[in-house]
Amino acid sequence: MISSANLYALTGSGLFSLGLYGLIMYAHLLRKILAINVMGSGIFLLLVALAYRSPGQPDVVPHAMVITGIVVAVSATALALGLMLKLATHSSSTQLPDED
Amino acid sequence: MHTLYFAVALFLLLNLSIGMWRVFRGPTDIDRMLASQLFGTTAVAILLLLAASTQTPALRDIALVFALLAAVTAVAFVRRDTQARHDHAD
Amino acid sequence: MLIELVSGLLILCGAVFFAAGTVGLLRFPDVYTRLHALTKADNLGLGMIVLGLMLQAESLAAASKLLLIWILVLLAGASVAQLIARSAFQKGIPPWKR
Amino acid sequence: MFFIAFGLLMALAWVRLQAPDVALAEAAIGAGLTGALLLAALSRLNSIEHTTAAPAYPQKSARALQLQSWLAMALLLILNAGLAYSILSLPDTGAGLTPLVTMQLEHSGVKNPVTAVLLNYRGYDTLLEVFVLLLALLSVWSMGTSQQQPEASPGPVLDNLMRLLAPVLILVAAYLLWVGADAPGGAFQAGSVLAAAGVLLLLSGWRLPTRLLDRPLRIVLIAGPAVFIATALATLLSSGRLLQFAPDWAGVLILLIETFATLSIGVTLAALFAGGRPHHPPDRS
Repeated sequence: MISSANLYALTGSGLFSLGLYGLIMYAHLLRKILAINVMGSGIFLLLVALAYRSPGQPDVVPHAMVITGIVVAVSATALALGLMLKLATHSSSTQLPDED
Repeated sequence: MHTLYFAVALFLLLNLSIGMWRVFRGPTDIDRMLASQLFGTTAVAILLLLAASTQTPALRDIALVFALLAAVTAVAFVRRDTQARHDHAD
Repeated sequence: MLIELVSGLLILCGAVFFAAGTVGLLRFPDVYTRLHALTKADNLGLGMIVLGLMLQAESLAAASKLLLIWILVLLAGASVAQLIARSAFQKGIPPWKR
Repeated sequence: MFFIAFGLLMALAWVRLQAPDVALAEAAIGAGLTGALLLAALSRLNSIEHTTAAPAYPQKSARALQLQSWLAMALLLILNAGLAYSILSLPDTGAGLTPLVTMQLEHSGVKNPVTAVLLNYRGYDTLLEVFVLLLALLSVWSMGTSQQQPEASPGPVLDNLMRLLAPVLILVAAYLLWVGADAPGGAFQAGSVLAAAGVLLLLSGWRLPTRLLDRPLRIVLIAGPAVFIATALATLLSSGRLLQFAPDWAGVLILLIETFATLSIGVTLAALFAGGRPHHPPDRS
């Protein structure tokens, strides 16, 4: 009924939701950055799992996309961490102020 | 033979999920780091077993990268501590 | 046939060491003893599995790559274990006493 | 606190083993670089928090927080149910582009289909991505210089480990680059392993000699994108299409691009880890 590819795909969507929950609920920016990473992993897993369904060899185009995605994700993470540190030095806080 | 490889790989995977408990519990960061070191080694073993069982030698390269990168993370962890202490001393 | 038997046995022994390492990680009382349990899994567990797989490897190159991985893990594991223990000790985590 | 997610990332890497190329990239980045990046950020954050007192934000009441959490969970469950439904209602087998890729593989100059897609069929994607990396580094650099922390001495054990591991890492990076033509590997994987070597060196207190900091570093950083663009222009002039390789030349050109891209990716990622523009000698007063 549920093939293994679908199981991985469902795990991917679960991870995505988990990451989104973390992104919404945690105030600490480091945790938010982590949550975005988890969301990204979920999407990658979903893509690769869907590529796995094609007959014979898995589809390689999504694989290539995911590889570029991983590298972009790590550079974005580095940038986000840099911004967070800058915020922390200037406002000595690791949270974004609430909008009123 | 291939079934044995697969079974052992599965067993190691089970091992790993039990080890998650230590990551969860702590009590210190060092304990968590230890657990993830064990994960790294276990992952290497699993990859090597899978490489033999599914006959995909490329997995050995991944195991190689894993073995090297686990050390880099551990060094990052240890240096973090020494640096933080250094800042305190100032 | 004999080679298959030996390699199977080695792999099973390796798995036992990994299990022992995990049990030690869960049951031992402090960082240092857990570290001790861990390195056994690193060195012997992986070592035995690598040996077992080497006996079955399809070529000399594959076998030497396996050996290389093991040696790297040994060296890195030993250094990292020392570094972690030193950092724990300097942090002031006392060794467990009965 | 975040080691839970960190261990999860590691586990993910080999859950995906149906895709050895992806697993390789994830092993290098997920297991090594991201962890090191987060740890470094945490350490800098700690030293900032020790020097200044954090302003108090009005705390929400526990009750409001709980309500918010339930609401978020409910909404996400609905979202997830929708996602699950759409996944399960997809046809069991998708045709995908595999037949197309394999059909053209002999003209692509490489034997590994993933490398063929990355560098030949969709080369412009990869070209732009190399620029994304450069852009990230420029943004980080524009936020100021890296703090020159007084380094604690690495000690004999770490020093030896670094001396042993860094050359091996560089060697493995070269191997991955070479093997990328017909087995899993390639510029991104090799670049991240190279970056790991750089991170290890930085962690052990090694610094680039100051005379290399300025122009030589920048030249290496842009070498990859520059060679890529030069090849793209050359193909544009010779065949009229951007990055349209002639089959005879494809293998050589791809290796050329990948070599320089590996160097640039590795150095860019390591520089991202260092965080902040390097100090110029006159700035130090």
